[in-house]
Amino acid sequence: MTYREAMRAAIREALNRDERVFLMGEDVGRYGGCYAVSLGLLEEFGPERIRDTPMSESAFVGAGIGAALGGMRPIVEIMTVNFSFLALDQIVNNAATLLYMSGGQFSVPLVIRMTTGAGRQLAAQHSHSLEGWYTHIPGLRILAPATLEDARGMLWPALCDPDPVLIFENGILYNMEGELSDNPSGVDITSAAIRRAGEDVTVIAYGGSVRAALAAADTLAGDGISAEVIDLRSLRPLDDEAIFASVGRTHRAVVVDEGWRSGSLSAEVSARITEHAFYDLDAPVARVCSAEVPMPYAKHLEDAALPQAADVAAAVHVLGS
Amino acid sequence: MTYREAMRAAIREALNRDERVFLMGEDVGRYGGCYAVSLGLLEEFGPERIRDTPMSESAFVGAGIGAALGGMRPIVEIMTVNFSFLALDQIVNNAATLLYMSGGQFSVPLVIRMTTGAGRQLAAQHSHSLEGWYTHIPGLRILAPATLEDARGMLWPALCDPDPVLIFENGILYNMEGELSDNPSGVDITSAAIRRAGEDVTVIAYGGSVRAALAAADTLAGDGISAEVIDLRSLRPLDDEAIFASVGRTHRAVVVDEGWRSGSLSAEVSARITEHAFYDLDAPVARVCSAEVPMPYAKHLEDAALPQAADVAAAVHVLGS
Amino acid sequence: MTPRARKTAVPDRPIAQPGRAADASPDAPATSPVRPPVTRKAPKDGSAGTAKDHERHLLHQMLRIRHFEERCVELYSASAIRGFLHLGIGEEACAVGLVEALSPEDAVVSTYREHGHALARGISMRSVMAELEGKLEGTCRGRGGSMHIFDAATRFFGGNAIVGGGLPLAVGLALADQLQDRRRVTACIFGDGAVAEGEFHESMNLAALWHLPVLFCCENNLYAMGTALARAQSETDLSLKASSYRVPAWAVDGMDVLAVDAAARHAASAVRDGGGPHFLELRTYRYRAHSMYDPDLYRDKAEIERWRARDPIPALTEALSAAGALGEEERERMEEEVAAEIEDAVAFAEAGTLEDVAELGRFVTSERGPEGTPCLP
Amino acid sequence: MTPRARKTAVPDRPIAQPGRAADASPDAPATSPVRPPVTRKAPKDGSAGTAKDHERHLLHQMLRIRHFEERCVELYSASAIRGFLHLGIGEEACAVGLVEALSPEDAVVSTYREHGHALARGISMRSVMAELEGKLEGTCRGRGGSMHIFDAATRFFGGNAIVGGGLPLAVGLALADQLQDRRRVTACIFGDGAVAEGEFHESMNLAALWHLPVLFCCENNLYAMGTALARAQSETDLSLKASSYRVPAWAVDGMDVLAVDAAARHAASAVRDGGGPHFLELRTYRYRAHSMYDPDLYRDKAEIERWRARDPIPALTEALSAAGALGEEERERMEEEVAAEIEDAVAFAEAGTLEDVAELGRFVTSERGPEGTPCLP
Ligand SMILES: Cc1ncc(C[n+]2csc(CCOP(=O)(O)OP(=O)(O)O)c2C)c(N)n1
Ligand SMILES: Cc1ncc(C[n+]2csc(CCOP(=O)(O)OP(=O)(O)O)c2C)c(N)n1
Ligand SMILES: [Mg+2]
Ligand SMILES: [Mg+2]
Repeated sequence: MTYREAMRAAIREALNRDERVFLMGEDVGRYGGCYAVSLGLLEEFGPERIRDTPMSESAFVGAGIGAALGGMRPIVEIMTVNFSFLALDQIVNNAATLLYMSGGQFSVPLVIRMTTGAGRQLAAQHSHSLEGWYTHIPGLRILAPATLEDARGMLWPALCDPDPVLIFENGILYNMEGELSDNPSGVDITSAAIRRAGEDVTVIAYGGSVRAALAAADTLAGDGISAEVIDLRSLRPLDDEAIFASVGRTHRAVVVDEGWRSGSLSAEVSARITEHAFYDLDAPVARVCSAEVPMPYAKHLEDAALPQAADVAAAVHVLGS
Repeated sequence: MTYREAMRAAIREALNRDERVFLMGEDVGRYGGCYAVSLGLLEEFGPERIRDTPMSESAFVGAGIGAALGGMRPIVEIMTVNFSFLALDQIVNNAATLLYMSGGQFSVPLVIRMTTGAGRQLAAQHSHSLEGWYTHIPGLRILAPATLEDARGMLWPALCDPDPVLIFENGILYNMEGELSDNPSGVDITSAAIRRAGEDVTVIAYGGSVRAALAAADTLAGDGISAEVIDLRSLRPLDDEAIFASVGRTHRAVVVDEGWRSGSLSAEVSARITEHAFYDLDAPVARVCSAEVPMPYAKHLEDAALPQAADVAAAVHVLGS
Repeated sequence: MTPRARKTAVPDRPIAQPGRAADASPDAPATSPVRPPVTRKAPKDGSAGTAKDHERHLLHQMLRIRHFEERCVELYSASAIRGFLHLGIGEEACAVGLVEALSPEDAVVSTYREHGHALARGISMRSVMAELEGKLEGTCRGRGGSMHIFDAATRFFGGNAIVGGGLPLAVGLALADQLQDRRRVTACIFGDGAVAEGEFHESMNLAALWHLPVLFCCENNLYAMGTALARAQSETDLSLKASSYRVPAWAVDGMDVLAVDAAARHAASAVRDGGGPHFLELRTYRYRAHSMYDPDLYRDKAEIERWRARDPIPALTEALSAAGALGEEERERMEEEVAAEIEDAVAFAEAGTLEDVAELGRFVTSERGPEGTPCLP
Repeated sequence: MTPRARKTAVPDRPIAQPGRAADASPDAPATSPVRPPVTRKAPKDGSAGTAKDHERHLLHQMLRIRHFEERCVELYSASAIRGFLHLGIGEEACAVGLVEALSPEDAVVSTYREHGHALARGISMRSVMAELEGKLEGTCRGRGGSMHIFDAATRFFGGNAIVGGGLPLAVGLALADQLQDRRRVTACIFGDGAVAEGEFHESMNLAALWHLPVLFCCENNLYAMGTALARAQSETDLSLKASSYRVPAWAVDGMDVLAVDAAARHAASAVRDGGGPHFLELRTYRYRAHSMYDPDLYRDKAEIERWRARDPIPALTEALSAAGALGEEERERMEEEVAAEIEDAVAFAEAGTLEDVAELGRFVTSERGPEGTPCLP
């Protein structure tokens, strides 16, 4: 099974489980989803529940909010985070705000899924990693499934959340293969996970960069450095406890983030660790992020712009000295 | 003279100095600007150069980009940062990206001005401080004039910049009074400024929060603590040298930011200080930010949500212990 | 029942062509409004009473709104109300005519200029005034203020202060009704300025494409802040614009509450009966500045006066009097009732409490799932 | 010369009503296109030569584009081209007819499906191919790839991959021309899918309101990825939609290069002569999938075949042959010329270099102000 299929299974389960759930977005139906996530679901559930929209990001995201207010449980797909700019007013000013602004009267049980990340030579307008940006907004829950299990398990609890949840699927993960247990539905969506235990340094990653972190940990093991790899999973709220507990043991931390360095989620994680664990740290928290350039098309340039396993390992070595 | 008038004088100077400059935005002309910044300029320069637009943020910001590509030097006013969401696709995917994506062929000499900040009981949809968000975007220069001199002096060098510049004017500053020198045009837009020298702690602020930082420094002086106050002025790129130099002297830093704490500019400043000056620090970098809530209307709640001088002083006291 | 199947129910062309006779340009206030081809059904559904009872009720509602807002001006001067305050004085016929035509199960999505809609909708004047004064007893605990009135009991979904931002919400509310086979109308109110926003375009298309039960109501008061309609739109006939989405659209004299009432009833029942979205352009005028900050430099005093001459309140008062349906005594009693209600609301608001600062962080997220949230076992 | 003053020059209604006769629905390819009421001016301005020379030139251009793109498919299979690759095979008449009608001083703003526009505009095939292969010798140093071709020399402003995102740029370019009193046209190309975006609405209105010299060209190929026009638009007559902004608009048979050429010349000169924005709907079809990723599940093979039967290239070839204006030998020579140009371009691209990784950070910001940047003394 692939990550893509795990996501599809999660959508199918939700549609079967609650008739208020429907999927809406550009080309989710007849085309099968721009990354084929929803392939076949139109035939299974029909055009009312697998709903192709015109190219009107603001209107269909806003319609998702309205439908949630009206008692439905919409899953809105925005093809990629790059196009979510066009719906940002609806996400920030409405979805994230209505509950508070109405004094607790109107909650917005909406799930928005979108693809994020680079690595497929799609160049400057299709390669953003802006999930970190969204973590700035109170009222949103932000999830980043990095494993098949999370792709399969995060959607249902996200739908159970009475408030808006954004799920960021890193495009390079869709073809990732793996096994899933038979009874997979529902995972905890509030905590980080230790993907590899270690003692000398904590490498904190999420989404598409977990693989680079794990690869770096392998390399480092060869160098006699035992790296613990944390997958944040929930980007807002952050699971501070898990992060602090690990850093409390290892006394060193590197944050890996596919976002541009300045103002990225990695900055927040770094600042929090320093605030909380300053006197426990043996070295400053390091960050490995994307180069601050609009993503170039050429493969060698794109590779150079993205955080690679070797960059993570190198950052750990610098800390270790 | 007020900050508002200083800004107006800057616009007037630019219009007089270069015929390619024009001002465009909602109600900049007949209404006189939603915060009266451009009051009277329509009469002085006519409707071609003081150009009222329909309520179409995406189109008129995009038109500013196109006009810049076509040889003009537009100043686009977005009434407030809250509405800039609607133009974000144009700002990020076009203005910030065209030069890089075209391999250096097309620069975008555009200035976008917008009001930011809370404190005027405008509630959840009109009180964002999202300048920190914009600092995440490569290709943009982000300025935050906190003084009359900067309100007066930053516009012309911003127009001289061949690349897009965003100027964030905190709404509570418009009525601030002060004196200006006779020959004010042009200030340096790349450096931070020390607004008050001190020895024991560096308080880093910008825009609307500089006043709170200075007030806190006053209080702290009474407690025998000498605080240095840095006004960042340029939020992207950050003047790292000035920050590091100050923290190198004081060994303690507090960052004040009207943005929501998580993922704010303060996180980036904190992370950078830790990365650079970890072994110089006597205490973890502290942050004083807005509460992570959509801004409430009621005055007492809004005051509680915003970073106040007392909060800054309290944060310094915690560090000092 | 796919959207496509439903779509075939839409007539090929708008069922009524947009009115071109009405001229609501600044220089010539509408005098011969276009009315939809319906006979006026006066009594509110279910209520007994005569047509004149209903008209008196409309007058009463307009008076409540007018005097409430006049009182707001005083309270603003006294700093009891702060922030942005947008008044609909002059536009009461739109609010009353439209909202009175809706049923309780319908939804309203409005703008920051929504006091009138809120009051007409039946939200208590007390809680509206308390909201404006930032009190816990307000509709939104004082967190919203004038621009953000919300009320779940009456399905009043704001109070939206991003121009155009309410339209997609309304589309979504209507989609929920369609998907759940509920015969409800979502009335979506916005100004002429909003028509230039991309969200107008996207929402009109989506509603029409999916044949959703939205009643789009454009309060065309000829200005968006200081920008006259002709400086904002290449096509100033907004009903014509609406009909380019294949949405049936009319222009209505927004200074005549009976005209609005009739048009809104007709349109709302068409929407309710599965006729898809409809669009009403209510041609109106605001007598006061855009907000309390606005120096109102962009309009001619004479223009304002011409529109004042068509004030909907004296017009209906006189019509009722002339028809012998409103005696001087009754009129005075109505005024007194309104004055008393306002005084009571102000007293209520003044006596209201401030939310505890410790509650600042409440409702950023929900405290528990709303009734019926799907939940893991 | 205020926008208002200019506006009075616009006729009250579109100078031509949108064509309703043409039927470009998937089930019935257009056979009787609506043509604008102009006589065809064949030779390009300034050039000598006969009408037939011009037609042969158009054929040559279409062949260059067709075979270039066919070669791209091979290169994609061979992994020399990566990322998203969108081909305009079937749509060449639109690209050639439109772009050939422009003057060198005009500007073009296009989409991610822009190879044809770029080649027709005169950007060398070598630099386009090098761009697609990510080489430094490409139009954008290999940073843009297929979706982002830019060329300052020919005023080719992308290569924009956010649907609808190019429209405001085009409006701004035209505004710059208006403000600087330059008689230039900005041609803005986009697809039928873009019409649903808010930016379409805002840009059409702004261009019309300010009477800007934009030529809006909608390549209506009936699908936006897998979404058929009728599932995206409540009003599928896109020219009618355009005319609701008071922009003169026509539908044109986009499978007939001569029809496109004539319509584009007519519209471009109207724009150039101060007629304000114009809109052309070019009714066309893409033979291949949306991109190399698209399994093309949403269309009927028979539909594709019906459109292939109207392929613009054989159509013009046959017409020229029948008129005795294209001998078999000449046709072969043309094919050979095209093949040689493509081989040369591929060889150029393959021999191209990769930008030094050390240059990754160049051009995030400008290295120096462009000529004439206002600068402090
Ligand atoms: C997206 C957005 N842009 C700008 C504003 C500022 N603004 C508030 S009201 C207004 C004018 C709206 O005019 P209209 O839609 O005609 O409504 P009216 O105020 O006349 O009732 C403007 C520009 C806003 N609130 N939202
Ligand atoms: C704003 C935005 N939303 C979605 C996409 C993804 N996307 C790329 S092309 C396309 C279809 C566009 O269709 P159309 O405008 O008809 O142009 P065509 O591809 O048919 O030439 C979509 C949905 C995008 N690039 N930008
Ligand atoms: Mg208005
Ligand atoms: Mg298309």
